[in-house]
Amino acid sequence: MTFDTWISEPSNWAFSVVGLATLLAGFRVVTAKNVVHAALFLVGAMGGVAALFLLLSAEFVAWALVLVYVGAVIILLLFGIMITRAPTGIDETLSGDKRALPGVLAVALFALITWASVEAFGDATLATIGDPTSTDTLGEMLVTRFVIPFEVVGFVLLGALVGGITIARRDLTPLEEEQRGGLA
Amino acid sequence: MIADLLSNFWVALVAKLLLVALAIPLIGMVVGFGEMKLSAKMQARVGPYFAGGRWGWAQLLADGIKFFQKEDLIPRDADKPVFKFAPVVVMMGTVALFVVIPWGPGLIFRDLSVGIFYALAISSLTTVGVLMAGWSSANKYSLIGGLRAAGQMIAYELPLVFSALAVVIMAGTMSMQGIVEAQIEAGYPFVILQIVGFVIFVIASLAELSRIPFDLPIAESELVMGYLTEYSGFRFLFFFLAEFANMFSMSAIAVTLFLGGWYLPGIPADALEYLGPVILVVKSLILVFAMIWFRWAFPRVRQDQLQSLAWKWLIPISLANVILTGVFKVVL
Amino acid sequence: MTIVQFLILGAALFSIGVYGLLTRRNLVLVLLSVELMLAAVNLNMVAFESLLATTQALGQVFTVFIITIAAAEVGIGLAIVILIFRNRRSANADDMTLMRW
Amino acid sequence: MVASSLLLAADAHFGTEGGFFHDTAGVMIALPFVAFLAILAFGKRLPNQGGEIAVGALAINCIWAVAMFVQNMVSPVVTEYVFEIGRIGSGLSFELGWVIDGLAVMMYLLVNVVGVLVFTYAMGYMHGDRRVPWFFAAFSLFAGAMLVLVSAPNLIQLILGWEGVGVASYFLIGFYWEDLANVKAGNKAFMVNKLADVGLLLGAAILGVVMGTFSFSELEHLAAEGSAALGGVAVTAGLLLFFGAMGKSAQFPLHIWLPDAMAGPTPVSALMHAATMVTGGIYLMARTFPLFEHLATDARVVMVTIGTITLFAIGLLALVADDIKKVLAYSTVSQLGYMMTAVAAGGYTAGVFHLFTHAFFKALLFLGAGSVIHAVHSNNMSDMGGLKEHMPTTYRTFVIGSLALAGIFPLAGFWSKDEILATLGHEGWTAVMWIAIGGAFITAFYMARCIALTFHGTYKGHGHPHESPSIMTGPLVALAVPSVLFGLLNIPGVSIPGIGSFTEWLAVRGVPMGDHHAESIDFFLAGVGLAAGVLGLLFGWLLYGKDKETQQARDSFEIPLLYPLFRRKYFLDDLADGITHATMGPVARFVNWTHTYIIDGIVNAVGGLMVLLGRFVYNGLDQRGVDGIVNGLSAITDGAGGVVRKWQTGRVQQYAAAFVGGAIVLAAVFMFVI
Repeated sequence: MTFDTWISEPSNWAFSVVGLATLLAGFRVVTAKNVVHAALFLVGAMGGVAALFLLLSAEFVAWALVLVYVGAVIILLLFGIMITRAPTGIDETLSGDKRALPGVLAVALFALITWASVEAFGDATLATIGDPTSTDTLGEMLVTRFVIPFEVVGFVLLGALVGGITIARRDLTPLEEEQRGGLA
Repeated sequence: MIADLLSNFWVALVAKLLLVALAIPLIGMVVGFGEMKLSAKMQARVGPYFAGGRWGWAQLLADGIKFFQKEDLIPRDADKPVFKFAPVVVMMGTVALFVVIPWGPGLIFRDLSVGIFYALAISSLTTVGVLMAGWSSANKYSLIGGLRAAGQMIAYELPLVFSALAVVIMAGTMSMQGIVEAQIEAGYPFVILQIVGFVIFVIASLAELSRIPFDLPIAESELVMGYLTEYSGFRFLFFFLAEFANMFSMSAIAVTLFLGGWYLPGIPADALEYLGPVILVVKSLILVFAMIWFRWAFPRVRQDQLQSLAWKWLIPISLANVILTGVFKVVL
Repeated sequence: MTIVQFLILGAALFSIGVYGLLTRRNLVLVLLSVELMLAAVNLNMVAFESLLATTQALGQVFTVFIITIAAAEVGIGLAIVILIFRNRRSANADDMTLMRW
Repeated sequence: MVASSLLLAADAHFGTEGGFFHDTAGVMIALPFVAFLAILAFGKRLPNQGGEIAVGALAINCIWAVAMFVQNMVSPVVTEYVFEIGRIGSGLSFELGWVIDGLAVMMYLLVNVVGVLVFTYAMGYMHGDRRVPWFFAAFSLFAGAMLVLVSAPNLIQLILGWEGVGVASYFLIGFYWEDLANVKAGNKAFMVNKLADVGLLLGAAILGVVMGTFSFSELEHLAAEGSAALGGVAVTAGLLLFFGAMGKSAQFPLHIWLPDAMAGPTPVSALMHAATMVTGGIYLMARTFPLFEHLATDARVVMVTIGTITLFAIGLLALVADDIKKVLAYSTVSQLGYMMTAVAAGGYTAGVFHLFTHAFFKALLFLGAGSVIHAVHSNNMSDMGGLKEHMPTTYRTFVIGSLALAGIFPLAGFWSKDEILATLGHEGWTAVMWIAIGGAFITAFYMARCIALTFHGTYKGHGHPHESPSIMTGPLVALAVPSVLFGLLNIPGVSIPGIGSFTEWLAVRGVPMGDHHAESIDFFLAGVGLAAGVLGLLFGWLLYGKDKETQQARDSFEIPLLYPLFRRKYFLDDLADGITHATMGPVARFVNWTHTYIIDGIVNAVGGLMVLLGRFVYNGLDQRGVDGIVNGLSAITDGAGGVVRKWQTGRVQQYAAAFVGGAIVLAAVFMFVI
């Protein structure tokens, strides 16, 4: 497939724009010199990924990504960042000074995966773009074929919930415990 | 003629953009004006009186113009890009919410198959904006306000989702139009069986909107103006409008989920084409009125009360409601 | 659209995440990088599903699982970061060398 | 469902249809567990911190125990109630349930009656202590596990109860876990028991796999029929089971945990290490008696030898202990040796009868000791003395217990010990019999010493001791009665009309136990045994009756003059303790113990030689040889670690980088090379 035919497809324009934006946002996530900016760029990157999901007509997952990431994860991270006293302005110590090796590793990884993908799939085109996958199908899969993983994930979440509370909880001083009256 | 024009993608796009650009300030102003007058009434005051002649109807418009001509102040230590972008993000969340509100049969910007899910997902964007605003102002009141907003939002997101989930179970679809149609088909608005869910939804949306009694993020008496402290001029106006527009859109979603949306029994189907939006707006405004009413009826809660209400009461109750609804659905 | 364009985008996003994981000193930012990597994996999952066109939405099911696990991971990770910060007044990965010889 | 195995009991001369109490004995077994949960749930809120629940549960249990015991006297029944839990293949099934026969019913009575008395006592003893609810919860758990053990119709349930008892004892020994020594004692008890459990598990596995059944009644029948298949594995399996019993019943050399296990609260010692828990091993031997009687006869020599060493050598240690509970602990080990020797020598009735009587008077002694400790707040006899005036009830009951233990006519111990001696004589173990008589002498000796040091002379502790409250003295008096009377239940040749005798009760088993029952009292043996006891008491009284200021004064003045071996032994005991508790391996420990006893038992000179041998083993083999190897290995490891640890920078991201790099290389290899 030549580039001309590729770019003549409107969905590929959208892909190019959104993909580039996502990459840019992702790159800024790992290079931004302000923690909050990095987190906000992650919002952008996640939004980009969600848009790509929409392109792939995976509507439910796209909005699930937005709901979970924008609605919860990022808020939580920003919360954490602000609790750990994020200053406004530039902080040069956010990244380590040894960046050569990670850079080489990242490029090598990218080259490897790209090479493998091209080798394996060539220009195989995606089959179904159009009707969004119905949420019914997804839900039915979750409670039939994948019901065990589904339950396991539920337990993992519960464990994470309890574990998170336990870890982050500040131990009360004896005085405070007394004030709470025994069980606390 | 117009239909032909609208069938063109670009024309339709421009028309829709224009519509949104007009509708949101308009709705914001209606709600804002309502808040002014109603608050005045409830406190036995007069409220705006002169602007525009009768009832001071142009007061908010005048306010808006005043905001536009004010100097746009940005604190020296503020994180400028984030500071500037925050109102936009808030406004984005507000606008995006209007996409899935069904105004009438077939009258909807985009009837997503995951409509309500989309609405819940996108409404959290507002909180990111608030958090951005709070942090970037480089002001401790703002930061505390932003953090409070985030904590509040995380706590009340779950009851909101759960109570909507119960409706989704009842309707068997997440499409907003589908939910309205399910209520028409059932012959009763879901509020009858989902009264618990409705109450929780309203409480949780009050918290999401930071309205009294859950207005801790701005709490004038504690935090000056919370995350809005450092904003002025048209940026402040953005927040202001977004708040009022959000009040309306959350009410509209609540109406769609629980009160039958644009439908009213006894009105012929073809009349609904035109009366649908009116019915929806009237129903929503009733809810908006209730929200304004609450503002003068309840005192502000404390932070710990706010959190324990969500985690110890609303979430368990709404979970139980979901389970009950599921059982109900399966049994019938 | 071809599958390869999504795979390459995913690879790029994943590599960026790896780069961040290895260079960032602030623990919260390390967590962010991990999220980026997970998102890249999700993208691949959904793209493969489109390629295979299964009627069972397999890729999306896995994406849902990954999102869930990621949420759990962030919760725990953030709790640990806050705990570390509270105890050591620092959220830098370089300072966490207690487990060293 | 209940599968009452009628067939198994058909050839016995007893009924097979249980009454109400037999049908519902499962309630009795379950009740302590219910109490355990109830105490954990509500114990804190009750006025007695859960003690009332524990006592109540066991008091209700006593109804069953006594009813079944009486029924066993009047119209004996042998039956079992089993519920199948699971099955391997078609043959090997796992069942839970309960056994009704003479032995089991006797144990139910013992556990519940002694238990309820000790529990009642504990309500007084533990009053105001730390974690009282947990104490009673664990105590109930222990009683329940013991009931599971003794009610077991098969080896699997026995192991269940066995381990339950072990766990509960671990909880209770380490009850005061704030003190490291107590924790260590708990660990030691657990470890030693676990070591022994290996034997029990292997033995059970061999029997189960070879014979296709775990059921005691089936194994019993097979043994009585002289099954060839069972005969092939009998000695191995029997010895393995015996090894398990050695651990639980504290037989030499696995007795080491028991003296240390006195770290728990005294009621625990009374119930666990005197009356019930340690009897588990004896019970196992009695339960599987037909196996040893008919098939594993070769194993009995080993068992008798170990029992004899235990009864004599460990008894000697009680002579020099200062801790009153240690004296009683060593005495317990020694008495367990008697029981084991008796059962191993073929005296099923004799051994179990001694178990029965010993449970009462040893519980009495421990509770008495607890009462004293409660009063003077010290375990050491050097802090006591002259308590006779202050604690009259404790004194009287303690003396009764001591006399019973010393085998003075007509108290319980006299009859049971005499029975053992008679059995040993009849079965041809003459030498062992004489050692046992020597043991009786020692028993009397140290009990006399114990009484003299504790209750006579002048008080050397602090404060003013007072008699314990009646909730504690009550059980003492209640235990004194059986200590005096229960020996009369089994006078050789005498069967009380309408009641029968202990021998008859105990003979209620699925197959007849072929042990010998004397038709009349052997007056010569009884006389010798009694004389040994009286002489021991006299000797002890002469040595210790006179008051001395401190224990040290007695040992440095009185003992060396009259009996220099003791002082020597005392020194070696410390040495043994010190070295044993250090890093010495089992070999060194064996050598050490060996020479401790040879010196004590035979000659000073041989002892000296043994010291040299021990030192050689310690310095030559262990320190230079074994330790050399160990040190060499550790030096190598250390050196390697010094090099490798440089890689461990503690920086997670360096590890991650290495990981990513490795993954890339691996992936590349897979893609390009393979």
